[in-house]
Amino acid sequence: MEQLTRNGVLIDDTFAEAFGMRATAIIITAPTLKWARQAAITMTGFATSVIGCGCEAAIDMDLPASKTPDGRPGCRVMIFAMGTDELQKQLKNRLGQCVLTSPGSACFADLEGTAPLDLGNALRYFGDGWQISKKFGGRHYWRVPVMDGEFLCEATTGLTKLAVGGGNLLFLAADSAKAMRAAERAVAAIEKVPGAIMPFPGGIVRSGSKVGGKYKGMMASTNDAFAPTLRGVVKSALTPDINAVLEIVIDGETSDAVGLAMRAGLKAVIDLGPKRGALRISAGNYGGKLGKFHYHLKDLLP
Amino acid sequence: MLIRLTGGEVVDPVNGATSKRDVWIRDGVLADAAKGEKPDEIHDVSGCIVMAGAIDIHSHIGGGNVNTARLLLPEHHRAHQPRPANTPLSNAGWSTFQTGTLYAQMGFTTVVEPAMPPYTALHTHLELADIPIIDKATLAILGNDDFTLSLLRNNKSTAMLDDYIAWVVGSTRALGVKVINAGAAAAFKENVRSFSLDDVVPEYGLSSRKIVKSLQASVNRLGIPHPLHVHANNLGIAGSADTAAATIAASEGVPMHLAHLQFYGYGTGGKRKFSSEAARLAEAVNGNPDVTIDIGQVMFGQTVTISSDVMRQFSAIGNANPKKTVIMDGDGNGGGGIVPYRYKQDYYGSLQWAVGLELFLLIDDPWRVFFTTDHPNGAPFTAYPELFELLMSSDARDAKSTELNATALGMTTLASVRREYTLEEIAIMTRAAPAKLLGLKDRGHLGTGAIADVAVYRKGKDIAKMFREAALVFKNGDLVVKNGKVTHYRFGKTLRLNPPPDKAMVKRMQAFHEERYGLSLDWFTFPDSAIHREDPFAEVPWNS
Amino acid sequence: MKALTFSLLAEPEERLDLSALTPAGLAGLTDLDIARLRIGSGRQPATVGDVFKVTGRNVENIVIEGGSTRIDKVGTGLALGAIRVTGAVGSQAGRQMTGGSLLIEGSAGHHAGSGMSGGRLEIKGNAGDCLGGPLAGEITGMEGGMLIVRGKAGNYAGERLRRGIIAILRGCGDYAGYRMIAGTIAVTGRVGATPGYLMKRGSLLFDRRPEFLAPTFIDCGETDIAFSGLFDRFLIREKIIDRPLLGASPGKFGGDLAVSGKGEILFRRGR
Amino acid sequence: MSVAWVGSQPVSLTDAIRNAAKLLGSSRCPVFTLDADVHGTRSAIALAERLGGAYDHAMGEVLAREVALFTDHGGMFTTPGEARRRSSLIVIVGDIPAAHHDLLQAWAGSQPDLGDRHKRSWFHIDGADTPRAATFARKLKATPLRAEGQSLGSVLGVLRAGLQNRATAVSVSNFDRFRKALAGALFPVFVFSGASGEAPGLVMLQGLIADLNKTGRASSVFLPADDDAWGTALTSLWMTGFPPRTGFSNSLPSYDPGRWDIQRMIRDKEADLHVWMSTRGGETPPKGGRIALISLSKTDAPTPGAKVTISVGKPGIDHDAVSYSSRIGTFRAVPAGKPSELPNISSIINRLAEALPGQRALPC
Repeated sequence: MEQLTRNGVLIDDTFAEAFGMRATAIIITAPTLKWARQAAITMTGFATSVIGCGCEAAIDMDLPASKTPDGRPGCRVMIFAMGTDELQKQLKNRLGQCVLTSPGSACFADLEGTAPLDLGNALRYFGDGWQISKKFGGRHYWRVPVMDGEFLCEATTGLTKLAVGGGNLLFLAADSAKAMRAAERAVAAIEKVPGAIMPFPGGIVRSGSKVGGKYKGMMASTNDAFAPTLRGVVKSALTPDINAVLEIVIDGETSDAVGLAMRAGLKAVIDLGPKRGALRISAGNYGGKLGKFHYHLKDLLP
Repeated sequence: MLIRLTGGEVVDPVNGATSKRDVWIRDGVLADAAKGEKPDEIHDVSGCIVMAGAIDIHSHIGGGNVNTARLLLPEHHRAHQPRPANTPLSNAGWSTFQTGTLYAQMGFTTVVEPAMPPYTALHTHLELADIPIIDKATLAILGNDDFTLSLLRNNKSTAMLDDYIAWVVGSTRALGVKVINAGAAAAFKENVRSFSLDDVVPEYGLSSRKIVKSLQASVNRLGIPHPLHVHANNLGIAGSADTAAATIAASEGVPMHLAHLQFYGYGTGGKRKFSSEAARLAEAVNGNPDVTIDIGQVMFGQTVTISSDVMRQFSAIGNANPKKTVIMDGDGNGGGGIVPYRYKQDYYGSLQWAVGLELFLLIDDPWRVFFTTDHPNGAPFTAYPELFELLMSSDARDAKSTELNATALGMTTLASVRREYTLEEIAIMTRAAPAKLLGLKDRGHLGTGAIADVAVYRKGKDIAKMFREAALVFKNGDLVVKNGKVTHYRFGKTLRLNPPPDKAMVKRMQAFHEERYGLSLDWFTFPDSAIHREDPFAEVPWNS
Repeated sequence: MKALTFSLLAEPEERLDLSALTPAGLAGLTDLDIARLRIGSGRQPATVGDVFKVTGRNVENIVIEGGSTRIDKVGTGLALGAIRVTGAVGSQAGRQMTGGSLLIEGSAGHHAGSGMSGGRLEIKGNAGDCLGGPLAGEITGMEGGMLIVRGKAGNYAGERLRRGIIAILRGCGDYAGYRMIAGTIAVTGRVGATPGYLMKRGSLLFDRRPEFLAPTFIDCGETDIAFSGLFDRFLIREKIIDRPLLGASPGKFGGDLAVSGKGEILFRRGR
Repeated sequence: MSVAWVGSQPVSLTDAIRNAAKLLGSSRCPVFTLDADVHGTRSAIALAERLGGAYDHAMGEVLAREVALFTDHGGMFTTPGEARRRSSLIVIVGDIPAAHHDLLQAWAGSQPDLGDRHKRSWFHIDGADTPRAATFARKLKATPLRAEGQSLGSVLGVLRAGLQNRATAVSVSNFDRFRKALAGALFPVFVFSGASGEAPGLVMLQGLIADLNKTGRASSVFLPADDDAWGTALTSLWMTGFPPRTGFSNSLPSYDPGRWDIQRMIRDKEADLHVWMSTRGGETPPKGGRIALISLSKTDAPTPGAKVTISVGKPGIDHDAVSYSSRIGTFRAVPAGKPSELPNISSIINRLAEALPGQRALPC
């Protein structure tokens, strides 16, 4: 594989391969950012991969009080799934179990979209007849009485079919501490990109996978080519100086958001340099046969 | 005054086959051809149908409940379109003035208000007297009043019941007697919520059947020409066909008229437990020659239901559209309910529409089935022209059916019935038969000596248009309508029976009212002069 | 294109029905047609030409110059475009509007915005009774849109409101929100007696504790709710008010308990 | 004795008619204040129609409130006769006009003979705004239902909420007794009038009655604030389709209780001629607004300020009449109590119509 070098970091001339997804975005607010984030974190927990979680979700960004509909601090949350029905189901369940329940929370649509997804419409019946419908400014809200006041929730949010899931970067480093440092830099940079989320723990995934496995029923199994402990035992993608690899997976509201996120991540890790961070940066793909969206690292370099 | 209508096709089945002949009117009465005498007026009516003026036997055109409906619904006048311009007071939705005007324009010259509570007879007659052009008549309601029910409970003699009914008919200036959901209004006051033919009024221990049979027998004994006019129990309810069939069976060889049978044509079949039993009811009517019925056809759109059947109207409150109603627990036979309603072209509306038409078409004898929408309950009477078209054209029915709920129509026989009413049958159903039913020998036909109520319609392909705008209408020989517009206002009479009151009964009535209401009898009766018109009433003879 | 302008020549003798003077009603009419429109209703009914000088052409933008409490039904059924009246109007301004914008620079009579279902009606002066309410016999009030009164409103403001927003900035008379079904009425300033009487649902939002409340409204305390902030920001964004109406933790009364208790009166505390 | 005046000058009836017809013929917007029996009302409405005028009753303010209960809401009603015979529990709502006190006292002196036949018991719903009501209610030994400082409408609301077991901010005296009495009566009847209280309270009352009818029975007796005004409303309804405060514009009747409020029209100078009827005697036309006045009034002197005054008889006294009577809840033929030569209003109006250009008779 041809390689480029930036600031001493090797960049594989490869591409990340990503897929079309369905997605939505909402704003969760609360009396404090802490509780807005808590609701958001709870709602987006267990949402790393559609394979096992039904959806992929994370906080897109925090919002100051001046930028939210109700003038309280909040954050923007994105949820991605492979189909509309699954997205609706996940949204409804997570909203009901994690946001409705969270102290002081309120919830608003934050995506125009091409079709509506139920938000408060699905939850209003919790009000047992005491729910209040409000329509103004072209929007429709439900107010559901709860023990600390009211759960205010917009009736619907928007669905986009232009979302993309599976953008990724692989950071190959001399040791696990350096891999972690590189990945954390990338996460911090990508968090600033609107419309892109990283659904894995802290934005980082260590169990990169390949499609299928030797055991029946396994849809995915360990990416042995990138597992340093198997170097030499299997056909490895790792050179001897690499002892740890971490991956960042990116879902974006649009393909551009994924590209921008990868660009930001690349730049952060290149700026960090090989001594403190990654020696090499790569990306995962399936040979370009499965995903419609290809992000070539060389096109995204600073 | 001698008038000659020349060149028209005369449809007068009572007096012979349809033929082209002249019709002569002399001084308000139909006359033989005047030979060698020059008429004062000649009207060339070639290309036209000439019929007697039409008679509507069941149309709520005046009285307390109708007026309450006006009060409840000042915004409601669009239901009673069309509103022709520049005629005295005739444009006011459904004022008395407009009622007379619109009826006359369709060639109707006699209309019966079928529900007059005896205690509000004066109000009813004040309104009827203000309806211009046409003749009117009204039926006195009995069967829910304490006096009748007490007589029956106490097994008083039939003669006493006869005297009472004769007194009511005479003092209220009625043309006959109607019973409305017999006993139910009384039972409803004691919180009974459903009432069928063999249910019992708590206060009196009397079944509805007993009340109906007693009144029917009395009306027959008294020689009141119009048989007891029965509004049966369970109106509008799924399964009411059973009640109607039982009521028909209860006629037992004595004449009985069943009002608005369409509203009882419902079974409990189908997914919605609401189906057509019209074919079965038509069979029952065909097999009981003493029974006459009118339909109460439903047509689509906004209307208001007006009924003295207070129990039924109370149960309909939830379906009110717009949502406002008046429910009146009146004195004995008075009261009722005003419930606005919009017939939609949905399952229920479509089924009701079809049930009415099935009854029209499956009852064989046009002498025993009468043309009504139970105005305004099934539709305002202004919908009559469209209804004529549906009866006379199976194509028109098919065309309308395509707009309606197919599931509902699929549960009826309507599509398979291809009968089309002929003009002769229309003339029987809307002229000759009503006159016979009401005992009005002087009208309903064009024979010499009949009063000159004549409707002339311009023949055309558009049947509805033909009946909506009569080319000419004469009332008692006065030309009142030309080209579908009233050109001359006059006032007709209210037709009544006038039995001599039994002196003992009058005394009894005086005592009853003083004791029970604390008021003398003259609070409840009135002299003819109270109507403030010259000769407001015309007497109709009893059967001997 | 200059706005189609109707300049009132003098105070009319009779009440005038201006319901025909809307973009839809005037589209395609010649100057002569317009001048001949009958707007009076008495024994000798006046025409447009008798009462107004007409200039301009743009029917999408209509101006009525000069006002009179005798000009009724301005902007009836307005669906698109704009109508502005530089003075006062009579009753039923904006009756059954579905869209567009109607601006009354003076005061309006009874039944302004009666039965409107969309669009924006703004009255800079005061409004009479039954703001947005049904006419006699009708059973639905305002069903949508936005109705703003910068002055006072009379009694029965928002009667049978079903949807939409009414904002009144200098107080209103008795029975505000009478028989409300849903929707929102926001009032700054003094509110008369028994607001919300017979209300089924809906919100009455006040900038102060109501003085004369029916006893079928129950004090529900003061609770932090996100809705107050959301709605305050909306009113400010729409330039209806310039500072928050309710603020955080508004007080709440629930009612009308005689009907269902599902309606609410929210009010700003501390005033 | 004079029966007609032009200004303050006695004239012949014919001269007065001619003068009045002239005023009517040239009026741009004549308005009619009605106060007559059915037949006087019929004629007056017919004349108003011919002249493109508008009409209201002399008691138009309270009549409009009563009419509004029906046009805007409806309700459940029964007749005085049925209440007397069937109701063992009568609830007086607010202030009942003195004209109806005899009727209620007659009920108090009788026993129901239908239904539960219990001895009649009485309650009285009282409001801070109906201070005169209590005195009469005490005569009937009615148990008061009231709450300190609360209006009738508020008390009605509290009762309605309480009967549905909902909380309220205040409580009403004797509520438990009331609830028990309702449960024990087969056909409780609430008696009210348009003068009982404000219009919303009447709607609340009907809501309360509707609630009671979900499982049991209850109804109301409507005793109009003024029987003649109610009779005029009923007559107007069949003649034009509308209750009063109706005007004729472009020859079509239109109903608008604001627009055709005659007193407002006079005040705002929209009307230019006022035809004022007063058959009760001893009344003066309402003050305010100075437009030409034709007075058709039971009087033996010219009406102050009237251009033409014609003396007419009082229906049911000077001549036979047909009037609404709340004793029976419908119209009643009333023979002249003290027949006199004074003409009835209907005949005067018909003469006015015939003296107008065109000289056509009225349809009634």
